[in-house]
Amino acid sequence: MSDSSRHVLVHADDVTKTFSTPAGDVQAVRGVTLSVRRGETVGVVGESGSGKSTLARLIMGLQPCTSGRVLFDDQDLSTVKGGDLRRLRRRMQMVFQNPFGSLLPHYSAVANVIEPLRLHGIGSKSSRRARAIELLDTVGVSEHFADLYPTQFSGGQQQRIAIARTLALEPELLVCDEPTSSLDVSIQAQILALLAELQQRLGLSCVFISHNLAVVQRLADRVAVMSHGKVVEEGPTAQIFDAPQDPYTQQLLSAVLPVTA
Amino acid sequence: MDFLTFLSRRLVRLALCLVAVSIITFTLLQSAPGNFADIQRVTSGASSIGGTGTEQMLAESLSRYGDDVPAWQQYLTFMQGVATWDMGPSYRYAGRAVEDIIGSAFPISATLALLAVTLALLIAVPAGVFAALRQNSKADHSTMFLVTLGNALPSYLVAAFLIVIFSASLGWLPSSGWSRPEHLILPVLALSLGPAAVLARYVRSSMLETLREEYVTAAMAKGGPYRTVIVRHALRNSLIPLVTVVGPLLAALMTGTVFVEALFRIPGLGYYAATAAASRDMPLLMGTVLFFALIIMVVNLAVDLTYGFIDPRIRAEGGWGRSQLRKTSTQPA
Amino acid sequence: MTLTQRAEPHDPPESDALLSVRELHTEFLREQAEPLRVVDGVSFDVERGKALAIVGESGSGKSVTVRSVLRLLPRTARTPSGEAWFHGRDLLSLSQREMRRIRGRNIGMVFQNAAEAMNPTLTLERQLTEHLLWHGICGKSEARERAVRALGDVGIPEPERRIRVYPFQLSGGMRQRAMIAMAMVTEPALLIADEPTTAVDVTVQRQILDLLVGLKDRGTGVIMITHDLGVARYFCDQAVVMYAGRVVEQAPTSELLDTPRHPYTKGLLGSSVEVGGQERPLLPIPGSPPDLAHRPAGCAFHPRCAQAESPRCQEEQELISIGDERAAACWKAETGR
Amino acid sequence: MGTIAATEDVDTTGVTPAERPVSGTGQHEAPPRARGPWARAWDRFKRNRLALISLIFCALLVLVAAAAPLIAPYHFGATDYANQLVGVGSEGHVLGTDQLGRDILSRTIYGLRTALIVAFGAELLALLAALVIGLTAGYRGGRVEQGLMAFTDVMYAFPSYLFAIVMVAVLGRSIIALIIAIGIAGWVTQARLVRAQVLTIKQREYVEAGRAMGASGPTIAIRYILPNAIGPLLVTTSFAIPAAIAAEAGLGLLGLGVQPPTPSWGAMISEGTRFLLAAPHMLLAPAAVFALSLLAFTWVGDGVRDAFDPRGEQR
Repeated sequence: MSDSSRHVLVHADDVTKTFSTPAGDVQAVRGVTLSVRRGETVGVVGESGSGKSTLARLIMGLQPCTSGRVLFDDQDLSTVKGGDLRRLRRRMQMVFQNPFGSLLPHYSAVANVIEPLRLHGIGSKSSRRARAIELLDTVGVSEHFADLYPTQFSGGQQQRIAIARTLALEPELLVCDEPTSSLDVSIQAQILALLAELQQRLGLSCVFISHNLAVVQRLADRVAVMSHGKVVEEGPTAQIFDAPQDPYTQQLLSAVLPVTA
Repeated sequence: MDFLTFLSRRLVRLALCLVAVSIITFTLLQSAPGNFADIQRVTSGASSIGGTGTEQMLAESLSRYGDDVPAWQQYLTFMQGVATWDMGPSYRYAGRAVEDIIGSAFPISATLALLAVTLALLIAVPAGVFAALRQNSKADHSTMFLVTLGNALPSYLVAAFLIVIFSASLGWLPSSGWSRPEHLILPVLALSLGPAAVLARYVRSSMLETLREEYVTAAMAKGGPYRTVIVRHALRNSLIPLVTVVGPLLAALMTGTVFVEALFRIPGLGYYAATAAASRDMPLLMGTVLFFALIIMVVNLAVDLTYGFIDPRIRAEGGWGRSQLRKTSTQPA
Repeated sequence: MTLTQRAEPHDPPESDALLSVRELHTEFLREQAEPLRVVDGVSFDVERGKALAIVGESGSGKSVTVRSVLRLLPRTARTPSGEAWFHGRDLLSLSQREMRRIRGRNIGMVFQNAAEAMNPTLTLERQLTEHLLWHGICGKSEARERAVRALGDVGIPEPERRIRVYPFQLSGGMRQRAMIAMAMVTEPALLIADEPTTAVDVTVQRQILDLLVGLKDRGTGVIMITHDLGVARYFCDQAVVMYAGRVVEQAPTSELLDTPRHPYTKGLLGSSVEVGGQERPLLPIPGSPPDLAHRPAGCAFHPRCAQAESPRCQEEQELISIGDERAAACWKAETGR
Repeated sequence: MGTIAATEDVDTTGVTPAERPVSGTGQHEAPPRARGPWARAWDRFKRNRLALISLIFCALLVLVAAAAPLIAPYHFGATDYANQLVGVGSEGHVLGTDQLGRDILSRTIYGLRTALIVAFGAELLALLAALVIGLTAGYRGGRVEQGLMAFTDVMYAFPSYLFAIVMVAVLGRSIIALIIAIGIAGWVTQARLVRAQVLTIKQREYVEAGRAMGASGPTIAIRYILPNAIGPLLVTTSFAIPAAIAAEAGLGLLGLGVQPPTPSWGAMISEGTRFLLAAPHMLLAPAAVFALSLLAFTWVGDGVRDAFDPRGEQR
C-alpha cells in the first residue's frame, strides 16, 4: 500500500499569513502547501523566525490565513463558524511549547484535563473526573497529585498534564509546537518517549514543530524544512536527512554537532 | 515618524482633549439647576459677599451671555472668551476678571508645586537608591515604612499635623498667609511628602529591577568599580523611566495644591477653584478647569518628548512616544 | 556537615593549571530555613589553551559554580569556601577590591543572552572600552582602536561604524559576537562562557563555537557551561558532569561521552537525541532532578538510578579515580559497570 | 559585601515546601496540599503580620461604622452649650467637645461612617464600571476600546479631584453625590488596568489552548481570563479605598462634603484649624483616627499587593 493512497486528513493549500506591525507588514508564512495523511507524522523544522509556529496555528485554525486555505477532512476551516468550528476542534488538538503557560493556572491538574470534556458536554461530572484521572495515569501523573495546581508541578510534569488534556477529546490530529524545547535534556527524553508511544498506540496524525533536527528525525515520517516563511524542502524523513537537496537544509544539517562519535 | 509629524499630531490631540474637557465641564454645570444668573441669585445670599456688587455683576453677565439664550451659544461665547483670554468677570469675586484671577493665582500654585517636586526628588532619589542597595535590611524596612506613611496620608492631613506641631505648639512658623518666605515652608513640606514617598518607592523598585538585570552583573564581571557600575549602569537606567512619573506628579501637584492652599489660606489657583465650586462661580470654575487641563497636557507632552530624547531605544526607533516602554504608573495620590 | 575527604588543604597547587578549583562550597541563605547548599565540594582544573565543559541540567549548580569563582554571587549567598588558584593566587581569599582587578582583565565572562547582558542604553564603544579604562590597560583613543579591532576579530562587518550603535540595533547573532568581543578586548587568560549558544540558532551556534575555537588556539583557557553534549564534544577537551551541586563524573570529553561511567552520565546520553541516532532507543532517566532543599540523602541520584539496588547506593558517594584522568562518584564505577 | 544581585539566572529557587514542585519519582510520599493561586495568595498575605493586624483593624472600623448609633455616646448633632470647647477627658465627653458643645468622639465615629459609606460605595461603582468596560475593551476591542482610550485621554487631562469638585458642584452635597463624584473620577484608571491585564492574559498560551479545545468567547473571557485578572485589580482596589476615604475628607475640607451637621472628617479638620490654640483636640482627635484608618487600609493594600506580586510566583 503506497503512502499516496492514504486519506489526507489536513491540507494547507498555498497558505500565507501577514502580520501588520508598527514597523510595517511582516510575512510570517508565504505560500506554504502541506498535507498530513491519516496516521502520519509530519515534522516541520526551521530556525527562530522561520514561521513554523505560525504555520501550526494556521493549521489549527487558531489564526485566519491571509490567503490560501486549510482543509481539515475536506472542510475549509475559514468557512466553518461558531459552534460547528468548536465541534471540529474536538478532532484536532495542540501541545504548546511552554507547558506552564498553556495550563489554566487557577484550575487543578485534573480540572485542566476535565475542562475539554466539560466544554463539549462529554459524560457526567463523575465520569469526567474518572476519565481525567485515567488520562493522567496514562501520561504518568499519579492520582495522588491530581488535585494539585500547575505551579506545584515541575516543567516535565506540566507538559504531561497538557498532553493528557489534549488526549481527552480523542483527537485525530495532534499539533505539537516545540513541546520539549523548554525542558531539560532528561525530561525532554521522557516526553519524546511518551509522545512516540501515544502516536503508535492511538494512531494519531501529527504535526511536529521543532528547531531540533534530531527530535524531528526521530518522530516524523515526513519532514518539511522552513526558512523565512517558506518550505524550502519537503520529503520523507530519510531522504531529507540522508540526501538533502536544498542548500539551506544542507547548511542546517552540517551545523549539527554529534554527541556520539 | 519624524519629530514634526509626531509633535503636530500630539498638538491636535491636545486641542481635541481640551475641547472635550470644556464640553464635559460645561454640560455638567449646565445640568445643575438654573442658569448662571439663577444660580448666582440663589447662592449669593449664602455666600459671604452678597450686597452691592451682585446686582451689577448680574447685569454684566446677562449682557455677556444673554438671557434665555440656548446653552450651545453660551458655550461658544465662553470658548470665544477662552480663546481671546477674556473670560469676563467672576461672580464670586466682584470686579475681578477670571483671567486676572488665573494670572495672579497660578504662579503661586506653580511655585508651591515646583518647590514640592524638587524637594520630593531630593528626598526620594537618595532614599530609594539607598533602600534598594540595602534591600531587606533594617534601613530598607524603615525607609519603606516611612514611604507607606507618606503614601497613605494626604497632604492636608500632613499639613494639619505640621500646623499643630510647628505653629500651635512651637510657634516657629505661621499657620496661614502668603506674604513672607517662611509662609512657604510648611505648605511645601506638606505637599512634598506624598510625592517623595511615591518617587522613593518607584526609584527603589526600578533600581531593584535594574540591579537584577544581567548587564549589571556583566559590568561587575568586567571588573567595574562598585560605585561606577551602580551609577553608570544601574542608576542611569533606573532613573530614565522616572521622567514618566515626575511629569504626571508635577501636573497632579499643580492642582493638588488645592487642599493645602485651602488649609493655609494661600490665594493659589486651587483655592480659587474650590471656592468657585462651593459658590458655583461658573466662569471661574470653567476657566480654572480648562487652565489646569491645559497645564497637565503640556506637562505630559513635555515628558513624552524628554523621554524620547533620553532613551536611545525610543530615539533609534524613530518613535517619540513613551508608550512602548511605560512601566508601572503611580498610584492614585 | 559532610565534606568529601578527597583534598587536604594545599597551598601553592602542584599542577600548572591555569585555574585550579578545590573543594568549592557555596551556600545561599534562606528565610527561616537552613542555608541551601548549591555547590557542594566541586574541584576541577582548567589548562591554558584548553576548554573545560561543565555539564548539567537546570538546578545542578553549574552556573553558581563559575559565579562563585568570579565572586559574583547574589547578596543572599555566603562567601564561598574552598580554593580557586589562578596565577598563584587563591581567588576565594582575595578581597572584593583585589578580585575586581582580576575580573574583566584576567578572566572574561560571556553570558547566555547578549540582549540581557549588554546595557541597552550605552553604545558598543562605551561597553567595549570602559573596562580597558577601569583597569588602566590603555588610554581612551587606544581603547577605541582595540575595541574596533575586537569587533572585527569576532567577524562583525564594518566595525568602525558598528561601534557607535546600541546593542539592540544588532541582530541576535551579531549581538552575541559583540558580547564575546567585549569579553576578549582585554585579552583575558581565562574565559568563562555561560551557555553562550543556547539562545541562538544552530547555524549561528556553529559560527560562535568556531570563533571560540580560535581563541582557545591562541592560548586562552575556557570554561564552558552547557547542557548540550554535542557542544561539549565539539568544543571542550575536558568535562565535568554536575548533579545536585556535586561533580558526579569528570573525564576527557570524548572518553566521557564514549564510555560514560556514572549512571547519571549514562542517563544523559540515553536521553539525548541526535541526528542519525534515530534507531537507538531513547532511554530516559525517570523522575526529575531533585530540589536542592530536599536533596535525597546519600547519593543524590539514587532515587532515579536504574542500577541502585544495593544499600550502598544510599550512602554518600565520593569521586573515585578511574585511570589517570577520570573519576566518577559511584561505587559501581570502580568495577567498570 | 560589594557584590550585586544576579538572582534570576542563578539556579536556586527559594521555594517553600508548600510550593515545591512534585518530583516524578516521589510516588510514595504523601502528596503536598493542593494550593491554587488564591490559596497561595492568602498564604503570602498571612505571612505579613502588619497586613493581617491591619485587616482586623479595618474590619473593626467597619463594625464601628455600622453600629455607630449604638456605639456613639451622643447624636452627631446634639449640642451641649454648657460644655463648649471642653478638652479631652472631660466628664461625659471623652474626646472633648467643639465650639457648639458637640461631642467629638461621637462626631468622629459618625465621620467614620460617612467616610466608609462614601469610599466603599464609590469603589464599588468604579469597580463595576471598570470590570464591564475594561473586560469588553480588552477582550473584544473595537468601539468600546476606542471609546475607553479616547475617554482616558480626556480624563488624564482632567485631574480626578477637580472632576469630583465639579461633580459635587453640580450634584449637590449629598452622600449619593459624593459616591458618584468620587466613583466616576476613579473608574478610568481601573478600567484601563483591567484592559491592560486582559490584553496581557490574552497573549498567554492557556487562552490559545482554550480556543484550541473549543471554548467559546464568553467562556474564555469569564472562566479563563477574568479570574486571572482579578488579583491585580484587587490590588488597585485595595489602594483605591484609602484614596477614596481621603477624597471624601478632602472634599469636606473644601466645604464640598456632606451637608452639615452630618460630620465629615475633612470638615472637622477644617473647623479644628480655626480653634487651634483654644481646642487643639478638635483637630487632633479626628485627624488621628483618620490617619490610623488610612494607614490600616494602606497596609492591607500592601499585603494584598505582596500576595499577588507576580515576582513571588515561580516560573
